[in-house]
Amino acid sequence: MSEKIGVYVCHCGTNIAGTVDVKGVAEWAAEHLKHRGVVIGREYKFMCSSLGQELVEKDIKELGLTRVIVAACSPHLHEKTFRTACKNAGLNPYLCEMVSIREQVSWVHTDKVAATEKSKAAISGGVERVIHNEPLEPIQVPIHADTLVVGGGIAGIQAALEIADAGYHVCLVEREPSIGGHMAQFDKTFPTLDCAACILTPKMVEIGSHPNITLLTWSEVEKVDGYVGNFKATIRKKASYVNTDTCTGCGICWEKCPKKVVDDVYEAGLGIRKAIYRPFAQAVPKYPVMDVENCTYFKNGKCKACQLFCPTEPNSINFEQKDEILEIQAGNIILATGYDLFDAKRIPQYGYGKLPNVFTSLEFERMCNAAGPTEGRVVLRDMKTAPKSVVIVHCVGSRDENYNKYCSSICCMQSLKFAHLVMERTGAEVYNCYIDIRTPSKDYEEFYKRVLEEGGHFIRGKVAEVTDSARLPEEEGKLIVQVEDTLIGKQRRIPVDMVILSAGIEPRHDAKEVGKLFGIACGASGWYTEKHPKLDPVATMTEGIYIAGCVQGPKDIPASVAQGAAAAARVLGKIQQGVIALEPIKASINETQCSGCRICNGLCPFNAIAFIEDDKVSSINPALCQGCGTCVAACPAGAISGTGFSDQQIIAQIDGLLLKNLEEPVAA
Amino acid sequence: MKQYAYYPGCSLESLATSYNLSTLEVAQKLGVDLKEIKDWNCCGATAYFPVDELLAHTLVARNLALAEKDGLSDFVAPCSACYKNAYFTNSYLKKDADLAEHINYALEADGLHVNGTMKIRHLIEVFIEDVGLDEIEKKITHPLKGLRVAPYYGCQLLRPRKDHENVENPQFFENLLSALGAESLDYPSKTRCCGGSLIVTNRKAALDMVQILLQDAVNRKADVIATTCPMCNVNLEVYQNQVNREFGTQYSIPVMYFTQLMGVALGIKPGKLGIGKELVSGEPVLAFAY
Amino acid sequence: MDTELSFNDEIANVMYATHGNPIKDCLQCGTCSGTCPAVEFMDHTPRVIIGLIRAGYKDEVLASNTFWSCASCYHCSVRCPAGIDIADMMYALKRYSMWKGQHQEGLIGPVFSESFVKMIVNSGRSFEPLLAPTYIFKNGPQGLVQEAQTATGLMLKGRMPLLPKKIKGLKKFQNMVRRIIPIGEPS
Amino acid sequence: MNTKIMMIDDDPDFVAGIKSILEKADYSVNVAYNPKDGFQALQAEHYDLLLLDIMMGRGAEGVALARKIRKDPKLKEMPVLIITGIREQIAFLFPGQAVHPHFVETDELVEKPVEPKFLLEKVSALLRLAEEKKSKVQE
Repeated sequence: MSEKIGVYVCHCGTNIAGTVDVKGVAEWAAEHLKHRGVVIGREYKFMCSSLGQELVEKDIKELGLTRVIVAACSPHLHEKTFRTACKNAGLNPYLCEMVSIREQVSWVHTDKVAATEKSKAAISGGVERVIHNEPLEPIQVPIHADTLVVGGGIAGIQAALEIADAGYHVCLVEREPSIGGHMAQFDKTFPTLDCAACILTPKMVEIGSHPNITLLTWSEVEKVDGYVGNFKATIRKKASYVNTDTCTGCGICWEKCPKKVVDDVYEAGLGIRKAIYRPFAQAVPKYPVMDVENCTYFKNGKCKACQLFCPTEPNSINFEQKDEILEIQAGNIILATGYDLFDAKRIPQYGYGKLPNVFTSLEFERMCNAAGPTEGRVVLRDMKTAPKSVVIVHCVGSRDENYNKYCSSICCMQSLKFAHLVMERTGAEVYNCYIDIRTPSKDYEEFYKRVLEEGGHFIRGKVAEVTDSARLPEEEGKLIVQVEDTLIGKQRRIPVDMVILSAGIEPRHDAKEVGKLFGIACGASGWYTEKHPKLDPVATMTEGIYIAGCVQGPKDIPASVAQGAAAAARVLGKIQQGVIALEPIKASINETQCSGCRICNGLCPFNAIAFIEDDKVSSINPALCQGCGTCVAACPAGAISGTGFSDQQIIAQIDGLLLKNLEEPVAA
Repeated sequence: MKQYAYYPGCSLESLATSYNLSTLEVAQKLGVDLKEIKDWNCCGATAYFPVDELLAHTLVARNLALAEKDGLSDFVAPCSACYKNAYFTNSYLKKDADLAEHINYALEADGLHVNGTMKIRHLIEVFIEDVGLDEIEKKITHPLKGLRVAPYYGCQLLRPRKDHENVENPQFFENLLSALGAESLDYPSKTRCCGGSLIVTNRKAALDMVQILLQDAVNRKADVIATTCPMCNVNLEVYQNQVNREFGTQYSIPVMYFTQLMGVALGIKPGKLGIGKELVSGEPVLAFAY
Repeated sequence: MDTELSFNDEIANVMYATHGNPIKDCLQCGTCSGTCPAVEFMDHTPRVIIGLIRAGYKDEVLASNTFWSCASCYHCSVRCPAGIDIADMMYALKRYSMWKGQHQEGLIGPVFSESFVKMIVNSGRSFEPLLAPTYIFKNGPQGLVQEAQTATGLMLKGRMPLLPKKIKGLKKFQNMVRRIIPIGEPS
Repeated sequence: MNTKIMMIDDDPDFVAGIKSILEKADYSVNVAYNPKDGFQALQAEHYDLLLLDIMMGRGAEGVALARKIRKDPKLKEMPVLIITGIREQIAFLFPGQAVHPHFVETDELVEKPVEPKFLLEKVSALLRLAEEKKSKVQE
């Protein structure tokens, strides 16, 4: 045996040492794996500390170690640390392996003796494996300096501006006719009650006029190829039937358009727009789009009022316009596609859609907005009567096994804001029916206090149902909210004029498909999975793809903005590096063994495998391959092997785990 | 013609005879062959479970076993409580092998065996899903034009199943009534419990629950409340005078089985449908059809 | 396995077969109580009963009329945001209290359950006319008058048979019951 | 000698009493409070004797469990002693009639409450019987 292997066993404080006899394990390895090349077995309190790393470096230099095993936490956390230490000491970093005896041993077992034995087996497996490791060199790829930001809500806007201001080009793609997202629909923002439009529109204007930003609204990403540093995105720019080179956004076209359409998107169904429309006054860009499904001309072949009255020369309305397909290059991508509002109709007992004066939170937001359908007046569905009493129902569709299990995190504060606005604008009695009031951010609790002081009523209880079935004279013509006031233990039937359902937020209906497009995954609740929930919240498991805002989970405006900026910082960091080193853990195909069956092509989650027609074999693009091993396992011919995960390595590791290596080998 | 295993349940032999009569008449008219299960036993309603749930399941399983023996695939109950019991015992038999084994050990003493292979149906489902509203509409000779009906689903027809079409706001009963030519009302308490299982044990609570249902029907100017369950029907109809006594009200609103309304619309003689056996006369309803 | 058993665990054991112990997931949100059509007639709301179980107030729970007032309409069960089958829990409590022979004075529920099941075991069928006397017995003369009026009305309409039905294979039926509840002489 | 006894009974008070009696007599006792946990425990470890309650969980589940044990090749030789309060619990169904061992294929059936001395006699008798049976098989 020519290798010299060092084995280092970490206490991790009591994390490991509390369950595993660390010293015993280190000694065992030095003694019983000596014949396999182990020349030293050490234990140390915290291997990841500088002193722990120095221990490894020193041994490499002094003992001439050729392989290193660190038995500690998971490689996910510290593989990089120890590989760097090896590199510093002149050893190829890929000759170092970690063995997880914390996540896979001490944290999951209570029996000390058995846990110690399991640690030994794991280390034995690691030793057998590392013997077969080969020195590898990371692949260097240049990074394209452009960034693609998908989604033009507040998170995407913030991210795009940060990057553009730093001097790099950004392409911002938005599905709707204007950027602004949900925030553009709100009137006031909690807890400071500043006007949403007043703080948002300057940013929107900046996006529209920024020399480093290409804004593609009314557009969707259809395909993404490539890999970190070198993405290529195919974008469909939907036909708006408006020539933006000549259009001045004067508004005559939608004034003259005879077709009225209920605006389900921006006005949440409360307001009317035309078939050619700009969603709201401050929209960026200012150009209108044509809603083909409702346009009289597209339906009947007659009308063209918009074109007739368009004052520009040449005429800006072009009924012949076609969708455009654009291809853009980007080094990094930020996904900020936001959320959908929970559909309150899914809880029939709350009466939304059936009882007219039950409103959703988004409807109420629009009603409060000075530019909205009621010009900021809080009124009943008849659009004139002000309510004298209002119940705000919390947790609609949230914290509920029947709908979404999670807390939507924004609804408490949103409901408190509603309570304030109702009292301010109508003087009505307001009841908040809640399970728990959650105000865990700066100045939020103070706002709760303020609403209490203003006379808002708070009932701790989840609303059971809202009906119009009156039992008492004072209930006639009212909505009756049935709820147990759990703090005083009373059943209450509260007759009110208006009910506002504080609906929760959900992942976009198409989040899963969109995630697939970009090669990222959704968690159990449907939000995109971040690389690490605490320490890497805006990166994803796919290099070069970042997430910001509500795509990652429910959050309010400050948190979305912070994430947008964080994602931008991560991207800027990457751009500044100029090149990126990719892990050399890759799969490769032995062409002579490949039968050309193409099974692997569709399986690759990173689209890294292509079929070469000329040679009738498949081939793996090493820059795209993430080394996941799916194709290796699937190949019926055994033609694919993964560096760092060869069959030989894995079989050796299994033998090691089974302690088949403990016998002295028979001398040849 | 498809044959169904028909489980009338105890109430249909006494308090709810008119439900049985109208069911058989309407089924015949619509070509639904209901074959009564031989020597069936009481399914236990809601009173077994407090004593021994294993016994409760066994008693239900006996009926299922009798139906299986006839080689039929669908078990039809007109009573919502019977239906719910059969539905759940049947699904537990499939899910819980130990339970199925033990119940079969008991059934063996009666020369029976249960597999849990029956499809459990409520009578209204058979009419709506198997016969179909179009087919029913075609056979209507006396549409119930202008008759304002409060469709009362009750509880156990819908619950505790969660997979059922919209447990909180179902529409199938309304659709059936529309097919009969009647006007189905938006009846706010249509899935609220009538207190059927409390009428003996907690009369005051049950009457209170009935009163709410009656008041809601009166508020909506209903001519009749239509029911899908003998328990609900008896509660709403037989105890109306006790409600009046208790609350000082003067309710006199007919309560009829959906099968009776169907029968009238299909032109079956009222007497054959058991109309006339009510304590609150159903006579006014007939005026709409004739 | 061998530690002190909490009241919560005891109840969980009575209902383990169907649902495990979801009582622990209760948020105390009150949806069940707000939904319950019989809540006005309960001395504790369903939510409070769950709270009492979790806090180990066995005597209070057993002395409560809550589960005997449950109409088994399952409205709470389908609405519970924690996925607790509350109606089923009420059955478990009824069972628990029947087996312990411990319940509030004067309740009809336990007596009714007894006589109902007894009747079925003895005849295979339930017979409504026989059920009424239980009620009258518990409610005194006033109940008798009301009941008699109703009963006469029903009798005249042919909805009140005088004789209870029995199933034909009663003997075998009872043997079947004895294989579940091992009481009585073997066949 | 460390004889291991398993007890499956849902009544914690009763369990505590019986357990202390048996432990004083030097038996080692494990407890499960529902049939599901009980059956799992019986499969995980060897026990010399089972004390089994009838009314548990959904109903008379002890009967079902006893039958299951008798069918299990590993457990069928284990002596089972039923201790039940079923008559108190639901005897109204068949008033005056005895709990009949015919319906529960076990070695012995006693009704609650149990005299400590009587219990210990029964337990040791059953253990002795099982021992004799075993040695007979070996011969």
